[in-house]
Formats: sequence, C-alpha cells, structure tokens
Amino acid sequence: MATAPRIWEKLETIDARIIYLILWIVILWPFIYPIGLPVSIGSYSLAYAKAIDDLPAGSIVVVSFDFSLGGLGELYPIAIATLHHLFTKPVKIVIIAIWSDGAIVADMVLKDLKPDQPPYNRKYGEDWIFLGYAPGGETAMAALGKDFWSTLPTDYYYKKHVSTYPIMQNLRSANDVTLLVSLETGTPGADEWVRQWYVPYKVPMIVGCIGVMAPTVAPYLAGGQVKGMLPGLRAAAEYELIIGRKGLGVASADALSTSHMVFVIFVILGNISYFMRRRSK
Amino acid sequence: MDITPLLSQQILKSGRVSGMVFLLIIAASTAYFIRRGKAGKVPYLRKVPGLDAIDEAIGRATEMGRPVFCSHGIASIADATYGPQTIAGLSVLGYVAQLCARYGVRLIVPVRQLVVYPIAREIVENAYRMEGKLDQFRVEDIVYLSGWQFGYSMGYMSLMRREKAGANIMVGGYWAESLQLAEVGYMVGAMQVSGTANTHQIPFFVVATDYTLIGEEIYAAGAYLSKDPAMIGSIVAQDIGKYVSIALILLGFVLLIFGNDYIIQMLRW
Amino acid sequence: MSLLRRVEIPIAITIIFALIQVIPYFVNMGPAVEATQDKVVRWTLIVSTGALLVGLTSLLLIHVPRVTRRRTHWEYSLLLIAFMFLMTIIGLPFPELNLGLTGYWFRFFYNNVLTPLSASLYAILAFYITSAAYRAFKARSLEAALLLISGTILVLRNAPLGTFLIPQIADLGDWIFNIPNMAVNRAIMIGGGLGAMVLGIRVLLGYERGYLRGGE
Amino acid sequence: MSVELFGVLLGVFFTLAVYTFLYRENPYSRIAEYVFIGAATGYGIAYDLDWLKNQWVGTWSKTMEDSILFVLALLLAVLWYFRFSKRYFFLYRIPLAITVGTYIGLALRSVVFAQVIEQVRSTAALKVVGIDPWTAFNNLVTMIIVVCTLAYFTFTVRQEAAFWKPVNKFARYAMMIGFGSAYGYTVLTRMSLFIGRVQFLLGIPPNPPEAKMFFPWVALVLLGTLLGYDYYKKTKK
Repeated sequence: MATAPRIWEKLETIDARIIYLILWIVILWPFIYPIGLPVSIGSYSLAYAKAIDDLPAGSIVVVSFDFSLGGLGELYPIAIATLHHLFTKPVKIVIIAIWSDGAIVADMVLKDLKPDQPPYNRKYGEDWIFLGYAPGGETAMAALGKDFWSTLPTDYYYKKHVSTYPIMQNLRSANDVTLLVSLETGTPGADEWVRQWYVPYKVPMIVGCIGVMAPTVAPYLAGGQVKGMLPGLRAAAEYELIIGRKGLGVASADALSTSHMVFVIFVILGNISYFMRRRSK
Repeated sequence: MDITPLLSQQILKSGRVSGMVFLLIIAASTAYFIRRGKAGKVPYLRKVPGLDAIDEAIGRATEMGRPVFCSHGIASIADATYGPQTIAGLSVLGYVAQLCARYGVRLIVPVRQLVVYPIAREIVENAYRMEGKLDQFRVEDIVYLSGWQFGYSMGYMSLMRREKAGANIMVGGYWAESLQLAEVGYMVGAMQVSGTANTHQIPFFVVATDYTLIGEEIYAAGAYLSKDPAMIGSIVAQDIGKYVSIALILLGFVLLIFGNDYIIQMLRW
Repeated sequence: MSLLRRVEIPIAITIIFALIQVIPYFVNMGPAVEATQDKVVRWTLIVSTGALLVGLTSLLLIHVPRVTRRRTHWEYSLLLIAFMFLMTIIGLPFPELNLGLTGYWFRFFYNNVLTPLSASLYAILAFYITSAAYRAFKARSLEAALLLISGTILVLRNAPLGTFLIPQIADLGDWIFNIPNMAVNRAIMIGGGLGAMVLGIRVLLGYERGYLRGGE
Repeated sequence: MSVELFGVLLGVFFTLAVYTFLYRENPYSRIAEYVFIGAATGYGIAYDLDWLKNQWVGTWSKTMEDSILFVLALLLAVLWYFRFSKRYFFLYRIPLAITVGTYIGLALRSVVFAQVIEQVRSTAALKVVGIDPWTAFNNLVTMIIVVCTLAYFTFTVRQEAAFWKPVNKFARYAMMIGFGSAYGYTVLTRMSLFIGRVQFLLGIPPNPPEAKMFFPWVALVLLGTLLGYDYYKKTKK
C-alpha cells in the first residue's frame, strides 16, 4: 500500500489555488442558482422585528444612517428590509444621517424603495421625511436630542424649513421619539447614541450593524438599552425571513452557508490527511 | 488615604488620579531598574522563543541566498494609541539590519507611513555603517509603498513573491493585512516571525506564521535584543506593572465578595 | 550648526513636547494651558505633513530612474507616476475649478479605481483565511487542537446552516467568544498597555533612541 | 460608451485583476498594484493639501499670532526634506522629535486609562455573590483567565515554583481557545466582504447593473490570457 499515503500527503500539501477556485465557485453559485438553504432565526433578530411590530400607531421612529459607502455590502439589505418593515406600519418615520456619506446612502435606499408609491403609498412630509446629514458626530446626537428643529432646520430633498411639514409638528426633542433605529459601522454609533439619547431621554433603540460590531453592541442588549440587533448579512437574512420579504440577505445567506461549510470541510479534510499520513509513517 | 483635599483645591483632576499614580509607579520603577542595570545588576530574563527565532530566520535566508523582509507595522509614529507599537517595531528593525549587514544578506523594508520612512532608512543605514558595510546599503530597498493600507499590503505581497523572500519579520501594529502578508510569506517559503499588540490580529499571526510575539512581548523586544543591561532593567518595570494589576484585581475581587468595593472606587479617582 | 547636530537636541525636544501632553492632563493648570495643549497637537499635525514631501520624493527616486533607464517593469512605474500626478492634480483644493475631493473627476477615480481595488484586496482575506486554516488548523498537540475546535465552533456558529443543523452551537459559540476570548484579550491588552507605557518612559528618559538613530 | 459605463468597466477590471494575484503574480495584478499605489499616493497628497487649506482657512488665519505659528509649522515641516541632504540631514530630526514627543505624550496618558486602569477595574468589579450562579461562574472564569494570562507573560522571574506550571498551562490553553474563536468569528466578515465583491461583479443592487455585462468577458480575457500563456510556456518546454 504505497499509494494510499501518497494521496494523503498530496492532500495535505494541496495547492492553495484549488482551495481558492472552490471558494469562488461556492460563493458565485448561489447567486446564479439560489439554493434556499435553511436559516435558523436568532433571538436578536426576533427582538429587532418585534420592536418594530410593537410600535403603537402614530408613534415617531427616527432612522439614522451612521455609515458610509464602505458599509453598504452588509448594511444595504438591512436598511432596505428595515425601512420596508417600517413603511408598512402606521408610524411616522424621520430619516437622518450622522455620517456625511450616510445621507448619500439613505438617498440610495429611499430611491430604491420609493415609499410614496405602491405598495407603501406613504406621503412625504406627513408620514415620513428625510432630513439629511447632521454634522458633528456625538455633539450632533446631543443637539438633536435637545432640539430637532434647530439642529436640522431644513429637509434634504426640498430644503424647506421643517416647520412647514406636518410630521415635524410633533417632533421637537428626543422625548417625542418612540424608537431609534441606528444603522452603523463604527464610531459614532451605538455607544454614542446610548450616551446621548438613552441615558438622558430613555429612548429605546434597535441597531443594524456590520458583523464585527456585534461584540461591542451586545453589552447594551444585555443591559436593555438596545432592544434588538441585526449584525451583518446573516442577520439580514433572518430578518428578511421574519418579515416575509426575501431579498439580498437571503440570497447572501446561501453563499454564507456554502462558504462556511467549505471552510469546515477543508479543516476536516486537512486533519484527516494529517492523521492518515502520520499513521502510515 | 484621602485625596479629597487635593481634588477640592483643584490641584489634581478627578477621575485621573488613579492613572497618574499608576504612571508614576511605572516611571519610577523604570528609572530605578535602568540605573540598577547600568550598575551591572542585570535581572534574569526568560527566553522569548519568538525573539530568538529572528537569528534563525535571518540565518536561514542567508543560506538560501534569499532576501530578508522586515516591517514595523502600518501605524504612524504620530498616533496616540498605536504609535508605540511602531517604535517597538523599529527597535527590532535596528537589530535585524545589523544582522543582515553582518551576514551580507539583502534586507528589504516595506514602509507604509511617510513619517516613519526617513527613520527606517536611517536605522538601516546606521546599522550598515556600524558593521562597516555602508557600501552594501541599498537605499532603494527601504521602500515606501503606499499610504493606503491595502495598497501597502498589495505592494508588500508582490514584493515578497517577486524577490522570493527567505525570511519575513513583522513586528508592530498590524490590521487586516496581517493575514495577507503572513499567507503570502508562507507561500513563498519564508520563515516568519511576527508580533503585534493588536489583540484582534494576534490569532492570524499565531495561525499563519512560525513564531508570534504576543502583546507586550513586542515592547520588550528592543531591550531583549539589544542585550543592553540598562534596557533589560526597564523590562522589570513591565513586570512590576503586572504585579500591581494582578494585586488590584485579586484584592478588588475578594473584597467585593465581602461587599466592599473600595478598590473599584479607588480606580475611579 | 554643530550644536544642532548633537542627538541631545532632538531628545530634549521629544521630552518637552511629551510633557506638554502629560502633565496638564493630570495636574490642574487652568483652561488656558489645556487650550494650548490641544493647539500643540493640531500644530504638530501640520509639522508632520512635511513627511509627505519625503515620501513623495522617495517614491519618485525609486520609479523615475526605473523609467528613464528602462529597467524591468519600467512601464508599470510609469503608470504609477501617471496615476499619482493625475490624482494629485484633480484633487487640488480648488473647488472653483471643479477640482478637489468633491470634484467630479476625483470622485470618478475614487469610486471606480480606488474603491474597487481597495475593497477587492480587503476581500482577498476570504481566501487567505481559508487556506491558512487548512494548513494550520491541525490537531498536532492539545493546544493546536483547542485552537482548531474553538475556531470551527465559531465558524459553524456563524453559518446560517450551522445553527440550523446544531442549534446548541449558537450558545456555545457565544460563550467561547464572550468569556475566554474576551478575558484573554483583556489580559493581553493590560500587558500591552504596560509595555507601551514603559516604552514611553524610556523615550522620556532618553534611552529609547531607535527612532533617532539606528540602535546605537 | 458613456463615461459612467467606462467607470463600471474599470471597476470590474480592477476587481478581477486583484484576484488574478491568487493564481500568481502577473501583469494584470502588477497593473492593479502600481495603479493602486500611484492613485492612493495622489489621493493622500490631495487629501493632506485639502486638510492644510482647511486648517488655514478655518483656524489659523484668524489671528496674527496663529498665522505666524502656522508658517512656523510649515517651515519646520520643510525640515523633513533635509533627510535627503548629506550635510544637514540631522535637521530632519527636529520635526521628528516634535511629532514623536507629542504622540508619546498622548499615548502615555491615554494608554494608562483605556488599556490598564479600565481593564483592571472591570475585572476587579466582577461579582460572584448575589447574582445567578451561571454569571458568577463566568465571572470567576474570566477573572482567573485574566490573572493567569497576565502572570504567564512575566519576563524577569524564574518560573520554578510548583504553581507556575499549571498557571502557564492554563493560560496557554485559554489563549488558544480565545485565538481560535476570534479567528473563526472573523471568517464571517471576510466572507461577507467577498460576497460584497461578487454582488458587485454580478451587478446586484445597489451596485451598477451594467457590471454583470462586463464580468464574464473581462474574466474570460484575464483568465484566458494567463492560463493560455502558462500552457504555451509549459508545452514549449
């Protein structure tokens, strides 16, 4: 049996390029031919959806885009799904950005969703409004908490004073806000919102963030300041399944499953070949 | 001890006293042990395999006739949090350059920060001068690659592939490029010694390189390699800091079991 | 000039500028001193921009001779120089001329050249993280086995299919990540902080001169 | 072809050119590398000039005193350039010393709190009584790991006493578990990043849909020429 050990030896010193090729295939494949691999739904995602479902009619929700173009890969599906969910509820939605690029991103998402058209038919200025970018990071959060009108005096699309819009009549400070949704990639983000909005005004919030941020947001979930969290693409898929609107997240979930499984298979293969080779020695 | 009078007279700043005391302890013990070292009382120093491996890596590259790569991370020296890691990496570079000059092996230093570039160059040039081999010093081997993180890593990776690196020594602040460099270094068959204090990158170095300096080991590296008694003395201060930390943790933890949070309050001073 | 040549001068400057940042941070010296402190930081930033010249020059010193002497890969060096000047010129801070960071062409090259290059390179880690694991996640010893097992658990925990197949892995994975991983990180962080402090003190005492002259 | 469309083509080309590096170093990856380094350096220069201008307009031009300070800073900045002078190279150490001094100072005061005091305090504040047993257990484990790992790194003590062996072993095991989990955890974000690039290549929104038009053709050309060339060289031998 001189051949068997050679197979293991070959497998152990496999050309890395074969691994790369297989990864390319398993990630491209699900986007061309979706598989629909099962996704288990975590408690954070359920809590996130519940926070929106539980909103009483007419309550004011502030959605803040706290990320730049670089975060789109993971946050775009979350943003689309969250706004879709909100636009189907009888609540008032105020969209802002704490990052300068956040306004550009928010504009992209809104252009994609078109809330004033079916199936949403929500009226701009009455049901929702987009106020644009508030410069100053954490200082801007504090200022918004105190006084919305003076911090963001005009809206993004028409540059008209906020006092001319019916939706803004009931929104003067963070005290009027029922829920804050922060979509974020880093600082300023959850830490700062908790400091500026939760501590003084007790505004509950939910967070959509990139995967690496999850450990920094998790303590606030335990502490109750954050009601729900969607970290990364995987959570986006879970959320899309909860609200019943399959999108980019679900499509990516297949690719995530296949790539992770290939990772595990490679590790197992590597160990089998290692032990077989050692045994044959 | 009561520090309220000092605070109320506004001599010290509330919330910063604990840090000041800690810093003073470290400063005093560093100064004390440096003097002791100078006086010839060199403390015992345990072996750090990663640092001893540097000699081996350079030796092996020499035998293979391949160049040595040595980098000091991507943090700027002008950075309040990560700057010290770069200084630590530069101390290692000084040692590596000296050995390379001695063995007559080519040394390539990829640089990401403009501020660091002239320093890296002077360190290497000086090492060659001290070995009396200034004629072998090649300025174009201290390469400023790119200020962009991934421009730097791409250039670094290509350079390793093109020049067939025999050794790759990376000590300093590294981010996502850590694994890119380590993986390509492995593929070209370089012996690799790595080290960083960025906790999120240590796992990648541990997995992908031959030896890894973990956290504080990189700060001790310069002193360890220099074999200068005064510098080795200063490492004792690092240990004293650890004893103080361990004592505070244990004491605070035990007192808290009995409902006393004195230590925790003290650390808020 | 011969006085300036001495290495004591830069060491003294280092110490003075470091103490400006340290002492008023702990000892109350009034708002005026604190304002000065902040100003010094911003002023230092301006001083350090000069390194730009050095980097630029050294880049040109490498690539211009390569082009003029037609060394290997000189065509690429030409490409590099061309793109460097292109980005510099369209990025000059004169918005009136439609130049600068918000100008059309600067945005164009930023979005279509720099962003794809940078994002793709970042994403190349997906491949390296797999090949490195294939190579090193092997149960050679107990320690290596622990690394392998906890790594695999976390991978399964994060795969949508993984938690579907083994639901308990979510809690287990979270526990490993939040307890042992966090504790280890904390210890390394404390040690690293102490190391950085000692290094800083060595600089203040004038012992750490690596940055001023190579390891003498 | 419109300019925007050409931009998408550039994006697709550079994305794929980077990935040809996985196969081997080649002319496409070299183009990507040199263009990236050139463009990124240009970007850096433009960015810094813009920053300098904003500093001058926004802050330093307001008073005479500040203006003088600004000019002085610029003069000192020029001293960096003496690095290239054989006779006066030592002058560059002055701006260097200013930079290092300021940031070592900043580091000293921030590191002691963020990395030492904060971490020590939150470890000492872990409770084991008066809370549920599971949390108490976790807190105890955390504290022990922190202490043992700290002790493990001691440099200047002969670790001969009997207790060192178990402490060091425990610390090493804990570290390996921690490193493994951090490694495994990161797989998700790295895969997500690459999935993002695949979505770009396939023109999935929010990316420009035209990308999927270019993707197969560019991929074919790059791969075809590379593999073709290597095959040709192999057969010629």
